[in-house]
Amino acid sequence: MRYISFVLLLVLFWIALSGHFEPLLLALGAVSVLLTAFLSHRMNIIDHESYPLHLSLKFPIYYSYLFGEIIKANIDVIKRILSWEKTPISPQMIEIPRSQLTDLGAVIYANSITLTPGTVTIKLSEDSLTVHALSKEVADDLATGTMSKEITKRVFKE
Amino acid sequence: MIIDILSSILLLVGAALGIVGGIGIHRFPDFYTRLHAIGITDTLSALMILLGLALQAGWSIAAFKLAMIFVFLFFTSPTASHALAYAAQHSGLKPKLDQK
Amino acid sequence: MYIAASLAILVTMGLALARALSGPTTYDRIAAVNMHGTKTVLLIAVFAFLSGRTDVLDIALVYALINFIGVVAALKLVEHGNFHTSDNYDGDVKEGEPK
Amino acid sequence: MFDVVVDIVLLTFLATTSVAIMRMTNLFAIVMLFGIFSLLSAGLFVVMDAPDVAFTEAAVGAGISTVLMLTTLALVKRSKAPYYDEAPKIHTAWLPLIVVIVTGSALIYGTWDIPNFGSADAPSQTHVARFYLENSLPDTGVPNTVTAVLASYRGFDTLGEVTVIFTAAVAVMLLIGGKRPKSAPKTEDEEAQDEA
Repeated sequence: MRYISFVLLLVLFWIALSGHFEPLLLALGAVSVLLTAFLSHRMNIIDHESYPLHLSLKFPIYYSYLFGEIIKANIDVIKRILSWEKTPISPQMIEIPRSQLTDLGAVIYANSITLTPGTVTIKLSEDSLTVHALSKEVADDLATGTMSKEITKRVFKE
Repeated sequence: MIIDILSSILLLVGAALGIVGGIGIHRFPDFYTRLHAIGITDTLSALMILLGLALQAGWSIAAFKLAMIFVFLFFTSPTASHALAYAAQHSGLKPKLDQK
Repeated sequence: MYIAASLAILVTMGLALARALSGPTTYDRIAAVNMHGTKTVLLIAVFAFLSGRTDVLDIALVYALINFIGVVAALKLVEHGNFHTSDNYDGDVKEGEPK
Repeated sequence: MFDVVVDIVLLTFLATTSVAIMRMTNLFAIVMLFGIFSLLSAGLFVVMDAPDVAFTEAAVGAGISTVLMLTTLALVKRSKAPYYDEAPKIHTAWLPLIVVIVTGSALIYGTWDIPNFGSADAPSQTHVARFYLENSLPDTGVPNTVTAVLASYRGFDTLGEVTVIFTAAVAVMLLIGGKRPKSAPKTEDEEAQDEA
Protein backbone atom coordinates (compact mmCIF):
# COMPACT_ATOMS: atom_id res chain seq x y z
CA MET A 1 0.00 0.00 0.00
CA ARG A 2 2.71 2.40 1.07
CA TYR A 3 4.88 1.42 -1.89
CA ILE A 4 2.05 1.62 -4.39
CA SER A 5 1.22 5.16 -3.34
CA PHE A 6 4.90 6.05 -3.30
CA VAL A 7 5.40 4.81 -6.86
CA LEU A 8 2.23 6.57 -7.96
CA LEU A 9 3.52 9.78 -6.40
CA LEU A 10 6.85 9.42 -8.20
CA VAL A 11 5.11 8.75 -11.52
CA LEU A 12 2.91 11.81 -11.11
CA PHE A 13 5.93 13.88 -10.19
CA TRP A 14 7.91 12.66 -13.18
CA ILE A 15 5.08 13.36 -15.63
CA ALA A 16 4.40 16.77 -14.18
CA LEU A 17 8.04 17.77 -14.43
CA SER A 18 8.71 16.38 -17.89
CA GLY A 19 5.49 16.93 -19.79
CA HIS A 20 6.60 14.57 -22.57
CA PHE A 21 4.71 11.47 -23.61
CA GLU A 22 6.89 9.83 -26.27
CA PRO A 23 7.40 6.09 -25.65
CA LEU A 24 11.19 6.40 -25.34
CA LEU A 25 10.95 9.10 -22.68
CA LEU A 26 8.15 7.35 -20.84
CA ALA A 27 10.29 4.22 -20.70
CA LEU A 28 13.23 6.19 -19.34
CA GLY A 29 10.90 7.76 -16.80
CA ALA A 30 9.59 4.35 -15.74
CA VAL A 31 13.16 3.11 -15.29
CA SER A 32 14.07 6.08 -13.11
CA VAL A 33 10.91 5.74 -11.03
CA LEU A 34 11.55 2.05 -10.42
CA LEU A 35 15.19 2.69 -9.63
CA THR A 36 14.21 5.35 -7.10
CA ALA A 37 11.68 3.06 -5.51
CA PHE A 38 14.19 0.24 -5.34
CA LEU A 39 16.88 2.44 -3.82
CA SER A 40 14.43 3.82 -1.27
CA HIS A 41 13.48 0.29 -0.39
CA ARG A 42 17.12 -0.71 0.03
CA MET A 43 17.83 2.34 2.12
CA ASN A 44 14.86 1.37 4.24
CA ILE A 45 13.49 4.88 4.31
CA ILE A 46 9.87 4.23 3.49
CA ASP A 47 8.22 3.48 6.76
CA HIS A 48 5.64 4.67 9.18
CA GLU A 49 7.62 7.74 10.18
CA SER A 50 9.29 9.03 7.07
CA TYR A 51 6.30 8.56 4.82
CA PRO A 52 3.27 9.14 7.05
CA LEU A 53 0.55 8.05 4.70
CA HIS A 54 -1.95 7.60 7.51
CA LEU A 55 -1.74 11.30 8.33
CA SER A 56 -2.02 12.65 4.81
CA LEU A 57 -5.73 13.37 5.09
CA LYS A 58 -5.16 15.51 8.13
CA PHE A 59 -2.37 17.64 6.74
CA PRO A 60 -4.62 20.18 4.99
CA ILE A 61 -6.28 21.05 8.31
CA TYR A 62 -2.93 21.24 10.02
CA TYR A 63 -1.33 23.39 7.35
CA SER A 64 -4.20 25.85 7.23
CA TYR A 65 -3.69 26.39 10.94
CA LEU A 66 0.07 26.55 10.57
CA PHE A 67 -0.10 29.14 7.80
CA GLY A 68 -2.21 31.39 10.02
CA GLU A 69 0.39 31.10 12.76
CA ILE A 70 3.25 31.72 10.35
CA ILE A 71 1.68 34.89 9.03
CA LYS A 72 0.99 36.19 12.54
CA ALA A 73 4.54 35.42 13.66
CA ASN A 74 5.98 37.02 10.53
CA ILE A 75 4.14 40.26 11.17
CA ASP A 76 5.48 40.29 14.71
CA VAL A 77 9.09 39.76 13.66
CA ILE A 78 8.81 42.31 10.86
CA LYS A 79 7.53 44.89 13.35
CA ARG A 80 10.50 44.17 15.56
CA ILE A 81 13.00 44.48 12.74
CA LEU A 82 11.59 47.78 11.56
CA SER A 83 10.89 49.32 14.96
CA TRP A 84 12.83 52.42 15.96
CA GLU A 85 13.43 51.30 19.52
CA LYS A 86 16.99 50.59 20.38
CA THR A 87 16.35 47.05 21.57
CA PRO A 88 13.10 45.81 20.08
CA ILE A 89 13.93 42.24 21.04
CA SER A 90 14.42 40.32 24.26
CA PRO A 91 15.87 36.93 23.33
CA GLN A 92 14.93 34.03 25.57
CA MET A 93 15.90 30.39 25.88
CA ILE A 94 13.03 28.37 27.24
CA GLU A 95 12.30 24.74 27.81
CA ILE A 96 8.80 23.58 27.10
CA PRO A 97 7.41 20.15 27.88
CA ARG A 98 7.11 17.70 25.04
CA SER A 99 3.46 16.80 25.11
CA GLN A 100 3.27 14.58 22.03
CA LEU A 101 3.64 10.89 22.66
CA THR A 102 5.19 9.71 19.42
CA ASP A 103 8.45 10.80 17.86
CA LEU A 104 6.63 11.81 14.72
CA GLY A 105 4.29 14.05 16.68
CA ALA A 106 7.15 15.69 18.53
CA VAL A 107 8.97 16.33 15.27
CA ILE A 108 5.86 17.86 13.75
CA TYR A 109 5.55 20.11 16.78
CA ALA A 110 9.22 21.09 16.72
CA ASN A 111 9.01 21.74 13.02
CA SER A 112 5.99 23.97 13.44
CA ILE A 113 7.83 25.94 16.10
CA THR A 114 10.82 26.40 13.83
CA LEU A 115 8.69 27.36 10.85
CA THR A 116 7.06 30.22 12.68
CA PRO A 117 9.62 33.03 12.66
CA GLY A 118 10.51 34.26 16.13
CA THR A 119 10.98 30.79 17.55
CA VAL A 120 13.55 28.15 16.68
CA THR A 121 13.68 24.71 18.22
CA ILE A 122 17.25 24.08 19.24
CA LYS A 123 17.04 20.73 20.89
CA LEU A 124 14.51 17.96 21.01
CA SER A 125 15.13 15.60 23.89
CA GLU A 126 13.20 12.81 25.57
CA ASP A 127 10.81 14.95 27.52
CA SER A 128 11.33 18.57 26.56
CA LEU A 129 12.09 20.96 23.75
CA THR A 130 14.64 23.75 24.03
CA VAL A 131 13.45 26.78 22.12
CA HIS A 132 15.14 30.05 21.35
CA ALA A 133 12.58 32.84 21.16
CA LEU A 134 13.09 36.31 19.80
CA SER A 135 11.07 38.06 22.49
CA LYS A 136 9.57 37.48 25.88
CA GLU A 137 6.02 37.76 24.55
CA VAL A 138 6.59 35.02 22.00
CA ALA A 139 8.23 32.82 24.59
CA ASP A 140 5.35 33.28 27.04
CA ASP A 141 2.89 32.59 24.30
CA LEU A 142 4.67 29.36 23.43
CA ALA A 143 4.91 28.30 27.06
CA THR A 144 1.13 28.22 27.37
CA GLY A 145 1.18 25.20 25.09
CA THR A 146 -1.67 26.36 22.88
CA MET A 147 0.16 25.40 19.72
CA SER A 148 0.95 21.95 21.02
CA LYS A 149 -2.70 21.33 21.85
CA GLU A 150 -3.83 22.63 18.49
CA ILE A 151 -1.44 20.34 16.66
CA THR A 152 -2.45 17.31 18.71
CA LYS A 153 -6.07 18.14 18.08
CA ARG A 154 -5.67 18.65 14.35
CA VAL A 155 -3.24 15.89 13.46
CA PHE A 156 -3.79 13.01 15.82
CA LYS A 157 -7.40 13.22 16.95
CA GLU A 158 -9.72 10.98 15.04
CA MET B 1 -6.75 42.20 -14.66
CA ILE B 2 -7.54 41.69 -11.01
CA ILE B 3 -5.19 38.73 -11.05
CA ASP B 4 -2.45 40.91 -12.51
CA ILE B 5 -2.84 43.51 -9.78
CA LEU B 6 -3.00 40.86 -7.09
CA SER B 7 0.09 39.09 -8.33
CA SER B 8 2.01 42.38 -8.57
CA ILE B 9 1.09 43.19 -5.00
CA LEU B 10 2.12 39.76 -3.80
CA LEU B 11 5.41 39.90 -5.70
CA LEU B 12 6.33 43.36 -4.49
CA VAL B 13 5.33 42.73 -0.89
CA GLY B 14 7.23 39.43 -0.94
CA ALA B 15 10.34 41.09 -2.33
CA ALA B 16 10.03 43.90 0.22
CA LEU B 17 9.78 41.33 3.02
CA GLY B 18 12.99 39.84 1.67
CA ILE B 19 14.70 43.19 2.15
CA VAL B 20 13.23 43.45 5.66
CA GLY B 21 14.75 40.06 6.45
CA GLY B 22 18.03 41.27 4.97
CA ILE B 23 17.95 44.31 7.26
CA GLY B 24 17.12 41.98 10.11
CA ILE B 25 20.24 39.89 9.71
CA HIS B 26 22.29 43.04 10.04
CA ARG B 27 20.31 44.61 12.83
CA PHE B 28 20.00 41.70 15.20
CA PRO B 29 22.88 41.21 17.60
CA ASP B 30 23.77 37.52 17.48
CA PHE B 31 23.47 34.35 15.48
CA TYR B 32 20.34 32.96 17.10
CA THR B 33 18.33 36.13 16.66
CA ARG B 34 19.46 36.39 13.06
CA LEU B 35 17.96 32.97 12.43
CA HIS B 36 14.55 34.49 13.09
CA ALA B 37 15.15 37.19 10.50
CA ILE B 38 16.16 34.53 8.01
CA GLY B 39 12.92 32.74 8.90
CA ILE B 40 10.97 35.61 7.36
CA THR B 41 12.71 35.35 4.03
CA ASP B 42 12.28 31.60 4.02
CA THR B 43 8.58 31.52 4.79
CA LEU B 44 6.39 34.52 4.07
CA SER B 45 8.62 36.23 1.53
CA ALA B 46 9.14 33.06 -0.51
CA LEU B 47 5.45 32.20 -0.21
CA MET B 48 4.33 35.58 -1.52
CA ILE B 49 6.78 35.72 -4.40
CA LEU B 50 5.99 32.18 -5.55
CA LEU B 51 2.26 32.76 -5.13
CA GLY B 52 2.48 35.95 -7.16
CA LEU B 53 4.29 34.08 -9.93
CA ALA B 54 1.83 31.18 -9.77
CA LEU B 55 -1.07 33.59 -10.29
CA GLN B 56 0.65 34.72 -13.48
CA ALA B 57 1.28 31.17 -14.59
CA GLY B 58 -2.30 30.02 -14.21
CA TRP B 59 -3.04 26.29 -14.26
CA SER B 60 0.06 24.96 -15.96
CA ILE B 61 3.20 22.94 -15.42
CA ALA B 62 4.93 26.15 -14.41
CA ALA B 63 2.50 26.60 -11.52
CA PHE B 64 3.11 23.03 -10.45
CA LYS B 65 6.85 23.60 -10.49
CA LEU B 66 6.44 26.76 -8.43
CA ALA B 67 4.39 24.77 -5.96
CA MET B 68 7.12 22.14 -5.80
CA ILE B 69 9.77 24.82 -5.20
CA PHE B 70 7.67 26.15 -2.37
CA VAL B 71 7.14 22.69 -0.88
CA PHE B 72 10.87 22.00 -0.98
CA LEU B 73 11.70 25.32 0.63
CA PHE B 74 8.97 24.82 3.17
CA PHE B 75 10.20 21.37 4.19
CA THR B 76 13.89 22.07 4.08
CA SER B 77 14.19 25.51 5.65
CA PRO B 78 13.06 24.52 9.17
CA THR B 79 15.33 21.48 9.02
CA ALA B 80 18.25 23.67 8.05
CA SER B 81 17.44 26.27 10.72
CA HIS B 82 17.08 23.66 13.41
CA ALA B 83 20.25 21.82 12.41
CA LEU B 84 22.14 25.10 12.33
CA ALA B 85 20.88 26.18 15.74
CA TYR B 86 21.54 22.75 17.21
CA ALA B 87 25.06 22.60 15.82
CA ALA B 88 25.79 26.12 17.05
CA GLN B 89 24.57 25.35 20.53
CA HIS B 90 26.32 22.01 20.56
CA SER B 91 29.62 23.65 19.74
CA GLY B 92 29.28 26.06 22.61
CA LEU B 93 28.10 29.24 20.95
CA LYS B 94 26.24 31.10 23.66
CA PRO B 95 23.18 33.12 22.71
CA LYS B 96 22.92 36.69 23.95
CA LEU B 97 19.92 36.54 26.20
CA ASP B 98 17.83 39.27 27.65
CA GLN B 99 19.09 40.03 31.13
CA LYS B 100 15.89 41.46 32.54
CA MET C 1 6.91 44.67 -11.51
CA TYR C 2 9.06 41.65 -12.26
CA ILE C 3 11.93 44.07 -12.60
CA ALA C 4 11.19 45.75 -9.28
CA ALA C 5 10.86 42.37 -7.58
CA SER C 6 14.13 41.07 -8.97
CA LEU C 7 15.92 44.28 -8.00
CA ALA C 8 14.63 43.87 -4.45
CA ILE C 9 15.78 40.26 -4.43
CA LEU C 10 19.19 41.36 -5.65
CA VAL C 11 19.38 43.84 -2.78
CA THR C 12 18.51 41.06 -0.35
CA MET C 13 21.17 38.85 -1.89
CA GLY C 14 23.65 41.65 -1.39
CA LEU C 15 22.67 41.96 2.27
CA ALA C 16 23.01 38.21 2.77
CA LEU C 17 26.37 38.27 1.02
CA ALA C 18 27.54 41.05 3.32
CA ARG C 19 26.59 38.92 6.31
CA ALA C 20 28.35 35.91 4.84
CA LEU C 21 31.49 37.98 4.38
CA SER C 22 31.45 39.66 7.75
CA GLY C 23 30.68 36.61 9.87
CA PRO C 24 31.49 36.84 12.73
CA THR C 25 30.88 33.15 13.49
CA THR C 26 30.89 30.30 11.02
CA TYR C 27 27.24 29.68 11.77
CA ASP C 28 26.37 33.19 10.69
CA ARG C 29 28.09 32.45 7.44
CA ILE C 30 26.26 29.18 6.86
CA ALA C 31 22.94 30.82 7.66
CA ALA C 32 23.73 33.68 5.28
CA VAL C 33 24.75 31.23 2.55
CA ASN C 34 21.47 29.39 3.05
CA MET C 35 19.50 32.61 2.78
CA HIS C 36 21.51 33.64 -0.25
CA GLY C 37 20.65 30.31 -1.84
CA THR C 38 16.94 30.72 -1.16
CA LYS C 39 17.05 34.16 -2.69
CA THR C 40 18.87 32.83 -5.75
CA VAL C 41 16.07 30.30 -6.20
CA LEU C 42 13.50 33.08 -6.04
CA LEU C 43 15.54 35.30 -8.36
CA ILE C 44 15.70 32.56 -10.97
CA ALA C 45 11.97 31.92 -10.60
CA VAL C 46 11.17 35.60 -11.10
CA PHE C 47 13.64 35.81 -13.95
CA ALA C 48 12.01 32.83 -15.66
CA PHE C 49 8.77 34.77 -15.79
CA LEU C 50 10.50 38.02 -16.72
CA SER C 51 12.04 36.41 -19.79
CA GLY C 52 8.99 34.26 -20.46
CA ARG C 53 10.89 30.97 -20.47
CA THR C 54 9.29 29.05 -17.67
CA ASP C 55 11.32 25.89 -18.34
CA VAL C 56 14.11 27.62 -16.43
CA LEU C 57 12.04 26.88 -13.33
CA ASP C 58 13.60 23.41 -13.35
CA ILE C 59 16.86 25.01 -12.35
CA ALA C 60 15.22 26.82 -9.46
CA LEU C 61 13.81 23.47 -8.42
CA VAL C 62 17.22 21.83 -8.50
CA TYR C 63 18.68 24.73 -6.52
CA ALA C 64 16.09 24.46 -3.81
CA LEU C 65 17.21 20.87 -3.24
CA ILE C 66 20.94 21.35 -3.76
CA ASN C 67 21.06 24.31 -1.42
CA PHE C 68 19.52 22.18 1.28
CA ILE C 69 21.91 19.30 0.66
CA GLY C 70 24.84 21.68 0.88
CA VAL C 71 23.66 23.12 4.18
CA VAL C 72 22.95 19.71 5.68
CA ALA C 73 26.34 18.41 4.54
CA ALA C 74 27.99 21.40 6.17
CA LEU C 75 26.09 20.84 9.38
CA LYS C 76 26.72 17.14 9.44
CA LEU C 77 30.37 17.99 9.39
CA VAL C 78 30.00 20.65 12.05
CA GLU C 79 28.19 18.18 14.24
CA HIS C 80 30.18 14.98 13.77
CA GLY C 81 33.55 16.09 12.49
CA ASN C 82 34.90 17.83 15.58
CA PHE C 83 34.32 21.02 13.81
CA HIS C 84 33.66 23.60 16.44
CA THR C 85 34.92 26.43 14.45
CA SER C 86 33.11 29.56 15.22
CA ASP C 87 35.77 32.05 14.34
CA ASN C 88 35.84 33.30 17.88
CA TYR C 89 35.83 29.78 19.18
CA ASP C 90 35.81 29.56 22.93
CA GLY C 91 33.96 26.39 23.76
CA ASP C 92 35.75 23.36 25.11
CA VAL C 93 33.70 20.48 23.77
CA LYS C 94 35.96 17.49 23.35
CA GLU C 95 35.96 15.15 20.45
CA GLY C 96 33.71 12.18 20.91
CA GLU C 97 31.90 13.77 23.78
CA PRO C 98 28.40 12.31 23.91
CA LYS C 99 25.73 14.64 22.73
CA MET D 1 18.30 45.90 -21.11
CA PHE D 2 17.39 44.76 -17.64
CA ASP D 3 19.44 41.61 -18.25
CA VAL D 4 22.49 43.80 -18.34
CA VAL D 5 21.70 45.31 -14.95
CA VAL D 6 21.27 41.85 -13.41
CA ASP D 7 24.48 40.72 -15.13
CA ILE D 8 26.43 43.62 -13.71
CA VAL D 9 25.05 43.20 -10.19
CA LEU D 10 25.70 39.45 -10.18
CA LEU D 11 29.21 40.02 -11.55
CA THR D 12 29.86 42.54 -8.79
CA PHE D 13 28.73 40.00 -6.20
CA LEU D 14 30.93 37.42 -7.87
CA ALA D 15 33.98 39.68 -7.73
CA THR D 16 33.26 40.57 -4.09
CA THR D 17 32.96 36.91 -3.21
CA SER D 18 36.20 35.97 -4.90
CA VAL D 19 38.11 38.79 -3.22
CA ALA D 20 36.63 37.69 0.10
CA ILE D 21 37.64 34.07 -0.59
CA MET D 22 41.19 35.17 -1.23
CA ARG D 23 41.41 37.24 1.93
CA MET D 24 39.85 34.65 4.19
CA THR D 25 41.80 32.12 6.24
CA ASN D 26 39.01 29.97 7.62
CA LEU D 27 38.78 26.99 5.26
CA PHE D 28 35.24 26.20 6.24
CA ALA D 29 34.01 29.71 5.49
CA ILE D 30 35.87 29.54 2.19
CA VAL D 31 34.00 26.38 1.21
CA MET D 32 30.70 28.02 2.07
CA LEU D 33 31.66 31.04 -0.03
CA PHE D 34 32.53 28.72 -2.90
CA GLY D 35 28.92 27.60 -2.68
CA ILE D 36 27.76 31.20 -3.05
CA PHE D 37 30.21 31.65 -5.91
CA SER D 38 28.69 28.70 -7.76
CA LEU D 39 25.16 29.87 -7.13
CA LEU D 40 26.01 33.33 -8.43
CA SER D 41 27.71 32.05 -11.56
CA ALA D 42 24.81 29.69 -12.21
CA GLY D 43 22.48 32.68 -11.85
CA LEU D 44 24.62 34.46 -14.43
CA PHE D 45 24.33 31.48 -16.78
CA VAL D 46 20.56 31.56 -16.46
CA VAL D 47 20.49 35.26 -17.28
CA MET D 48 22.75 34.63 -20.27
CA ASP D 49 20.43 31.98 -21.69
CA ALA D 50 22.47 28.89 -20.88
CA PRO D 51 20.15 26.81 -18.68
CA ASP D 52 22.07 23.57 -19.31
CA VAL D 53 25.31 25.03 -18.04
CA ALA D 54 23.43 26.53 -15.11
CA PHE D 55 22.01 23.10 -14.34
CA THR D 56 25.46 21.55 -14.26
CA GLU D 57 26.88 24.40 -12.24
CA ALA D 58 24.06 24.08 -9.71
CA ALA D 59 24.38 20.33 -9.32
CA VAL D 60 28.14 20.02 -9.50
CA GLY D 61 29.47 23.38 -8.37
CA ALA D 62 27.07 24.22 -5.58
CA GLY D 63 26.08 20.69 -4.63
CA ILE D 64 28.59 17.93 -5.11
CA SER D 65 31.81 19.91 -4.95
CA THR D 66 30.71 21.59 -1.71
CA VAL D 67 29.98 18.19 -0.22
CA LEU D 68 33.30 16.82 -1.51
CA MET D 69 35.30 19.72 -0.14
CA LEU D 70 33.57 19.46 3.22
CA THR D 71 34.28 15.73 3.30
CA THR D 72 37.90 16.44 2.55
CA LEU D 73 38.02 18.93 5.39
CA ALA D 74 36.56 16.28 7.68
CA LEU D 75 39.14 13.71 6.53
CA VAL D 76 42.10 15.98 7.12
CA LYS D 77 40.74 17.29 10.37
CA ARG D 78 43.16 18.34 13.01
CA SER D 79 42.61 17.13 16.47
CA LYS D 80 42.47 20.43 18.26
CA ALA D 81 42.93 23.65 16.38
CA PRO D 82 39.97 25.05 14.54
CA TYR D 83 40.18 25.27 10.81
CA TYR D 84 41.99 28.49 10.54
CA ASP D 85 45.57 29.47 10.91
CA GLU D 86 47.10 32.41 12.59
CA ALA D 87 46.64 35.63 10.71
CA PRO D 88 48.71 35.33 7.53
CA LYS D 89 51.98 37.16 7.36
CA ILE D 90 51.56 40.46 5.68
CA HIS D 91 53.72 40.48 2.61
CA THR D 92 53.07 41.51 -0.93
CA ALA D 93 53.29 38.65 -3.37
CA TRP D 94 54.70 40.47 -6.36
CA LEU D 95 55.42 37.49 -8.60
CA PRO D 96 51.92 35.98 -8.45
CA LEU D 97 50.43 39.42 -8.95
CA ILE D 98 52.46 39.94 -12.12
CA VAL D 99 51.58 36.45 -13.40
CA VAL D 100 47.89 37.07 -12.76
CA ILE D 101 47.95 40.49 -14.43
CA VAL D 102 49.74 39.14 -17.51
CA THR D 103 47.40 36.15 -17.82
CA GLY D 104 44.37 38.33 -17.28
CA SER D 105 45.37 40.84 -19.93
CA ALA D 106 46.14 38.00 -22.37
CA LEU D 107 42.62 36.64 -21.76
CA ILE D 108 41.02 40.06 -22.18
CA TYR D 109 43.05 40.55 -25.37
CA GLY D 110 41.71 37.19 -26.52
CA THR D 111 38.10 38.26 -26.03
CA TRP D 112 38.50 41.03 -28.64
CA ASP D 113 38.33 38.40 -31.37
CA ILE D 114 35.25 36.73 -29.95
CA PRO D 115 31.99 37.81 -31.60
CA ASN D 116 29.60 39.79 -29.43
CA PHE D 117 27.32 37.95 -27.08
CA GLY D 118 24.33 36.64 -29.01
CA SER D 119 25.42 38.07 -32.36
CA ALA D 120 23.75 36.32 -35.27
CA ASP D 121 26.84 35.92 -37.48
CA ALA D 122 28.97 34.24 -34.84
CA PRO D 123 30.52 30.96 -36.10
CA SER D 124 28.70 29.00 -33.42
CA GLN D 125 25.37 30.12 -34.86
CA THR D 126 26.19 29.71 -38.54
CA HIS D 127 27.99 26.36 -38.82
CA VAL D 128 26.66 23.05 -37.51
CA ALA D 129 24.40 24.37 -34.77
CA ARG D 130 21.47 24.82 -37.12
CA PHE D 131 21.75 21.21 -38.31
CA TYR D 132 21.54 19.83 -34.78
CA LEU D 133 18.75 22.17 -33.76
CA GLU D 134 16.67 21.05 -36.74
CA ASN D 135 17.51 17.35 -36.79
CA SER D 136 18.17 16.24 -33.25
CA LEU D 137 14.53 15.71 -32.31
CA PRO D 138 13.55 13.57 -35.33
CA ASP D 139 16.91 11.75 -35.24
CA THR D 140 17.09 10.81 -31.57
CA GLY D 141 13.69 11.57 -30.06
CA VAL D 142 15.28 13.46 -27.20
CA PRO D 143 13.76 16.91 -26.70
CA ASN D 144 16.90 18.51 -25.22
CA THR D 145 19.40 19.28 -27.96
CA VAL D 146 22.39 19.37 -25.64
CA THR D 147 21.54 15.94 -24.27
CA ALA D 148 20.99 14.63 -27.79
CA VAL D 149 24.43 15.81 -28.89
CA LEU D 150 26.14 14.54 -25.77
CA ALA D 151 24.52 11.14 -25.53
CA SER D 152 23.84 10.35 -29.15
CA TYR D 153 25.84 12.26 -31.80
CA ARG D 154 29.03 12.15 -29.78
CA GLY D 155 28.04 9.20 -27.66
CA PHE D 156 31.42 7.46 -27.96
CA ASP D 157 33.18 10.57 -26.77
CA THR D 158 30.87 10.79 -23.77
CA LEU D 159 31.37 7.08 -23.12
CA GLY D 160 35.11 7.72 -22.99
CA GLU D 161 34.61 10.60 -20.57
CA VAL D 162 32.36 8.51 -18.36
CA THR D 163 34.94 5.71 -18.35
CA VAL D 164 37.64 8.12 -17.24
CA ILE D 165 35.47 9.53 -14.48
CA PHE D 166 34.41 6.06 -13.37
CA THR D 167 38.03 4.88 -13.24
CA ALA D 168 38.98 7.94 -11.24
CA ALA D 169 36.11 7.36 -8.82
CA VAL D 170 37.04 3.71 -8.35
CA ALA D 171 40.68 4.62 -7.77
CA VAL D 172 39.78 7.28 -5.23
CA MET D 173 37.47 4.91 -3.41
CA LEU D 174 40.15 2.23 -3.33
CA LEU D 175 42.62 4.71 -1.93
CA ILE D 176 40.58 6.48 0.71
CA GLY D 177 37.40 4.44 1.03
CA GLY D 178 38.45 1.16 2.56
CA LYS D 179 37.75 0.33 6.14
CA ARG D 180 36.86 2.97 8.64
CA PRO D 181 39.55 3.50 11.24
CA LYS D 182 38.64 1.56 14.32
CA SER D 183 39.95 4.13 16.77
CA ALA D 184 36.80 6.24 16.58
CA PRO D 185 34.23 4.47 18.74
CA LYS D 186 30.73 4.56 17.46
CA THR D 187 28.28 6.81 19.21
CA GLU D 188 25.12 5.29 20.50
CA ASP D 189 22.80 6.53 17.82
CA GLU D 190 25.12 5.32 15.08
CA GLU D 191 24.95 1.87 16.57
CA ALA D 192 21.21 2.17 16.77
CA GLN D 193 21.19 3.05 13.11
CA ASP D 194 23.31 0.04 12.29
CA GLU D 195 20.98 -2.26 14.12
CA ALA D 196 17.89 -0.81 12.50
